[in-house]
Amino acid sequence: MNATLDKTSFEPRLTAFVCNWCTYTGADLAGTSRLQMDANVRIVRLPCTGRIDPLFIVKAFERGADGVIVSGCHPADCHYTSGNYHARRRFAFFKELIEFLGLPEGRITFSWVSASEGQKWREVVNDATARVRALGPFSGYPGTELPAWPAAGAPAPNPAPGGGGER
Amino acid sequence: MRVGYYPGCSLHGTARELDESLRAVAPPLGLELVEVNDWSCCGATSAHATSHLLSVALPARNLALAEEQGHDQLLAPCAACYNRLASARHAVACDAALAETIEDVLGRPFPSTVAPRNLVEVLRARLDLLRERAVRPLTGLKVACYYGCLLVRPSEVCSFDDPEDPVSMEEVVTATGATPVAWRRRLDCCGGAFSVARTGSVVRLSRAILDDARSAGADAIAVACPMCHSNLDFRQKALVRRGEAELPVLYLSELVGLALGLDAETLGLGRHFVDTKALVERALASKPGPAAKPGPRPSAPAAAAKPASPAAAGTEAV
Amino acid sequence: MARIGVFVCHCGENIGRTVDCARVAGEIGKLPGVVHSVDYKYMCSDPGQALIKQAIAEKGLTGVVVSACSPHMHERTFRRAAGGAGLNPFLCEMANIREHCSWIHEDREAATDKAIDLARVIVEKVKRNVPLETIRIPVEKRALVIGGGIAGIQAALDLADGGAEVVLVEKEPSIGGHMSQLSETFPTLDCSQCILTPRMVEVYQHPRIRLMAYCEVDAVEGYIGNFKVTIRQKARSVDETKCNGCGACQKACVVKNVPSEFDERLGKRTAIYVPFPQAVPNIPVIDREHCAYFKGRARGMKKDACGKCKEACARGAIDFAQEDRFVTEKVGAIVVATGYELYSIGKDQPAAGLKGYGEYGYGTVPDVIDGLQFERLASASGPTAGKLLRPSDGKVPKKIVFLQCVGSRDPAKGIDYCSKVCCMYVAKHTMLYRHKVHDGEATVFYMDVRAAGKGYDEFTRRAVEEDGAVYVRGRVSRVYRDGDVVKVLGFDTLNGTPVEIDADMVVLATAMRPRKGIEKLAQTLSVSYDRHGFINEAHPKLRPVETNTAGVFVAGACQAPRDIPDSVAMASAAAAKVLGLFSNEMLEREPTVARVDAALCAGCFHCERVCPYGAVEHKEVRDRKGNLLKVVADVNPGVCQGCGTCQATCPSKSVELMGFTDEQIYAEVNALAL
Amino acid sequence: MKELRDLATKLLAEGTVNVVLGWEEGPRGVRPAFATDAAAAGRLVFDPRCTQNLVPYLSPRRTQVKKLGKAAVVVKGCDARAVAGLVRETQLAREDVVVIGVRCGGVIADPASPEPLSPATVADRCPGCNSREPKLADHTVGELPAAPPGESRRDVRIADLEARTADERWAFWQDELGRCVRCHACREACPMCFCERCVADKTQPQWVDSSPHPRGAFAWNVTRALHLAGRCVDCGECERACPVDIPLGLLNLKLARVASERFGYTATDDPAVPSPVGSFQKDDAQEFIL
Repeated sequence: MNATLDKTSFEPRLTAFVCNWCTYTGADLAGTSRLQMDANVRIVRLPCTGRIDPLFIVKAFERGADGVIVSGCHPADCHYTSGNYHARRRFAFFKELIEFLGLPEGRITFSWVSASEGQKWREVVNDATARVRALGPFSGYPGTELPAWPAAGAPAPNPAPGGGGER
Repeated sequence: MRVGYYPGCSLHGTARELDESLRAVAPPLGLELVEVNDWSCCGATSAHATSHLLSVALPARNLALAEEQGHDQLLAPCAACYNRLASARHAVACDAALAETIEDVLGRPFPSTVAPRNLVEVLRARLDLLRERAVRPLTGLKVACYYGCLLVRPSEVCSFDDPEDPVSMEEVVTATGATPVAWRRRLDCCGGAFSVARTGSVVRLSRAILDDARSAGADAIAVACPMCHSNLDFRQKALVRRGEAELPVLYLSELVGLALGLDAETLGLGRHFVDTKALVERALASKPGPAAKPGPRPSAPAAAAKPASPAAAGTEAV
Repeated sequence: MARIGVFVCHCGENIGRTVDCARVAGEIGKLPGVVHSVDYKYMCSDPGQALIKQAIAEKGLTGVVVSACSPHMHERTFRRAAGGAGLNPFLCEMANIREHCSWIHEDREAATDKAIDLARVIVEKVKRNVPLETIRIPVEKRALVIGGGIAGIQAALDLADGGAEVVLVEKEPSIGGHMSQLSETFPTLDCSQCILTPRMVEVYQHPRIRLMAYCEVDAVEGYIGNFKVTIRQKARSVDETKCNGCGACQKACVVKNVPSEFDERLGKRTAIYVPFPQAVPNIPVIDREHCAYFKGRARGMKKDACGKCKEACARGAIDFAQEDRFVTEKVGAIVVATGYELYSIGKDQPAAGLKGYGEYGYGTVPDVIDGLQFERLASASGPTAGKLLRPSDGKVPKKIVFLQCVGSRDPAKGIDYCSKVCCMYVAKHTMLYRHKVHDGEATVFYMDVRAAGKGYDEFTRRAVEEDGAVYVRGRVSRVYRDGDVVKVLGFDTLNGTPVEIDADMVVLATAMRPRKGIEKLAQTLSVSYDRHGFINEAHPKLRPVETNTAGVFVAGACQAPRDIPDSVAMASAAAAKVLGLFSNEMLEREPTVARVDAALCAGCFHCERVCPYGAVEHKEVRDRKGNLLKVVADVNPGVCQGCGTCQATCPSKSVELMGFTDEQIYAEVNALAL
Repeated sequence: MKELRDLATKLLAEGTVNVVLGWEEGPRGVRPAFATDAAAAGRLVFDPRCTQNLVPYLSPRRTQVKKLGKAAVVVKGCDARAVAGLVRETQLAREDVVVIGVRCGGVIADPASPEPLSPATVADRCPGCNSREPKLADHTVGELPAAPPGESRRDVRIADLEARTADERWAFWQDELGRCVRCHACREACPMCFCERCVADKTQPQWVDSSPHPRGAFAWNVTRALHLAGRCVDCGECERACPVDIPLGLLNLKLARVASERFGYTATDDPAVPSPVGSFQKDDAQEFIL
């Protein structure tokens, strides 16, 4: 469970798409409570789970993420009243589709973490990391081996603000 | 409409008139009753007092049989049978573990697709036909509709009517041309199966029901349960006080049959302990109603005109 | 070329202990487009902020990344600092390397690696940030209050006293609501009318309140600060400008047997009427359904069937030809205070899923009445002039049975909530009864006695201890008429025995439900409501009088069952919220709102369907000749709250949420590439 | 056939419509017809070869068709769902189109094939079809033919895939989708793909790689299936249009089942029924969310 236990083991990289009001704040609370957790997750902050497009997840895998976490407000708690309900339907379709396509179970974790659930956020992070670590690197994702973008530490040079994607 | 028919033990015994009357009214009401092959006892009052599993498994078996024989609904005219069938179905629907056990016990799948129906429910669903074919409306007859305790309760199991203030029996009685009276004890217990074990209690309870119906001005009580009928009809001699008149107790199907112009014998009205003759004569004296027009059942006017003969209608119906 | 400045904060030891801040600054400094990257002990301190301002000025930064604590903590601080140095504040973002990194990891190397990643993600985002302008919306400093019960009256008065113009809309001919029907109020037993009527008059006379009685809200357009409300003025058939409320018309009216709504059908009124003598405004209304003149008209009679009121009116105020009129009002805020109605006890139910209590005989047994009817019987202004007489034969009831929770807390009947006020008013009823009929016996069937509130429990105790009410814990199975008495069959669950009472009268404490038609009003206002129709508050604890639609507030029993003190408190709270809103000349809003690219939008309007705020409007796209090319979505920035659900739903990504655009997120995901 | 031709002729003659979209005999089986006069109307046909869904021509983006004026369209039961879809998503006003429903006994999978309708040639969606007579129609013509022959293999194929392990499914789909050449014929044939600019053509940012390598192919097919989730009308055109025979219908069908099982929605030709996209129930199943 602990990333520091075995230095030689595979350290997965997980991208987390979280909503600003519940999970991001819950992760803040985990911080203020000094809850130690695996250091494998990188959070991308969004206003609401309603803003999370399955394309984000697809793109994260394309860019070499071994796992993805999606998290937001519990039903009925959405800061925007109903963004998470719409997101839930979208995720249901997406989850069933990728399962049908055979994407290994455990690569994607959906969760509701409220602003008061710092502890739950730690569990989500640690459990997801453990699952993905057990699955190993997601090299089976189509095209991950393609050298279409530079290696880590030197992301796509992107000259102008408001400029295009990679290339 | 084809309906699975589960007579239960009573309708082959003490409640033969319910069976007879129901089979007689079925054709004019467009019902085809198909008795479930190889049906067994529902467990009635005894099973659930001794074994929960048995009390679910016995009705489940009969529902499973009905399912296998291609029915989607099963008419159980006895209120106790209906209640057991519905309760068992409810129990299985609410408890996945029990559902598995039941399938093990039955040795056959129990998908629980067959809906149990009671006498009142089935008759109420045919009100349009009844109104149309009621050649001998029971105008002026005041009827106390007695539901008893098993027909509408518990509400989550028997959801066809309001558990505390039902109306379905009154609707059927109104369709026969008779007038339902307003009275209070229509949902009270008659003493049920304690008829033999604690006769005193039954007498006390049933007498209150009888008194209330009488004081409401009823000419007859309509029932939909063999047990209630037994307590109110067979025990009535013990219930009435000196000088009090007896009150005929009729199955709802018998009232419907009278309105349809069927004769008393076909309807089993001769099997009652409390004499129904006066009541029947009154019914027969009533003029043919507006519904008596040439319809799909040509024998009806004949039955109305010659009530004494074994009417063609009755013969045809059975 | 982007010129990004990165500032890595040590937060004293908070970050520095676990994260090698110098290494973070160094690594990030190597990124293309980053022209300045430093670390500092306390970025939020004055010298820290000065570093940012200085770098913006000296290096001509086009974006700032502060790698420090959570943006929830200091985003505002640093954006203000950036703004102070002349940079658009929305070109400044934070990377959270404290809560999300240094505080939750121990391994210095792993934590530093992660901090670099987090900073890089935000650098890539900021490269694609665009300057945004805070949205400013002018505020119309007038408020609309819907509902003229005690909540609406209180809100209107507080608002008007606070200097705001108020339009108070009431659908009945008079304001006053249910409170005006009550005899006395708990827990003080002061006379309801005595405390209410002065406030009603105050509303009428207030120079800043426009009272619109016998009116209904028909349509609402616009958004916070700028609503346009269409109000239907129902035809009174009486010219308000001429009538002086003398009452001659009512004396002259030939129709005298219309069941009075105000007296809960226990009394009668005329066809031209004011609901009650203290009505405000004191201007009558002709009830066209019962009026002889209008009935004659409806039957097609050429001659006027009646015209007594017109003859009697010295001022010529009667106007049979009056029609509904529509008035438009511009307001900046709306307070919904439409109140409640009682649950229907019988078979006919207003909504699917609700079931009645046919077994309680309401409607068939005349001496079975509901709580509001009891109030009218006990009221000095009521049909019996305050004498407690039962409806069937006018006798004084010697024995009254009160049933609590009729409808409430009974999921089988479709209402699972507690109506909150019944325990208290039943206790009050038993006391009023004993005060009027000294030898009367009051029996109460209850499930629990819920008397939480100042002086409330003492009040119910008083009913029992001083006024001798008998409380029986249990439910009643049947109520029916038996000769002269009303038979009550129940069960005492503490004794475990059946109870049978021969009562003279039975009072049912029925559940409170929101007013009929509230769903339609809520849809008009685009506020959400629960499955019972009660208006949803924005947050059950922290935003109790706001709704999910900015600028629309809620007060009183239309939000949940409320008693008078609660309703008044909510109304004052709503008024305070509105006055707070009105204290600004312009509303400032975060510019994180969605924008539609009309050229790309195909007009499928999925965005409209998912928008929680109704911010998506239809816009026509025309060519130069004015031919309609297509109808596309358009986001009203005043209404949009920036959740971005529209963008994720839009199949062609023709709508962009500013501040969280696809390009920004794409860049963030990309920056995490191995 | 005569009924159809007479109706089309009448609609054109009365001026009710300017063009009737139907099918006519072509050099290689039937082909879409845009009948603007009586002669063309007299050539219209309907038989089991009329597999193609004509509703995509009603998309407001098809300006050439739009220029012809007000249209009537001949639809099978399945095609009528596409009309409903366009109406539901405000691409088409109901009153702007005259819908001529044809009663259908199934169509053949490959309309260019000379084989008659048989269990071997029937389109996979036809057996067991329960919308052989469109409800969303202004006119309905023809007698209801016998039910489509044969049995659908779709359910079996989905069950077969679901029975496999995730790895096996992954391998299967990587193989199938790996053939994708990104021609986007599936999109062009689809009545519900009516965007002004497909997200796959978006370049800033480029969510879906444009090249036909496995990464772009996977992203595209995931996106296509998701964008049709709860919207697909099951007309089978995408799969028929695919030049490399990817079983796209299986993906659509799988998600249609999800829509039905989770959200109680089945594709219908009633435009008033809201699609599961843009609506929600507070108690939607969420067993997959921790």
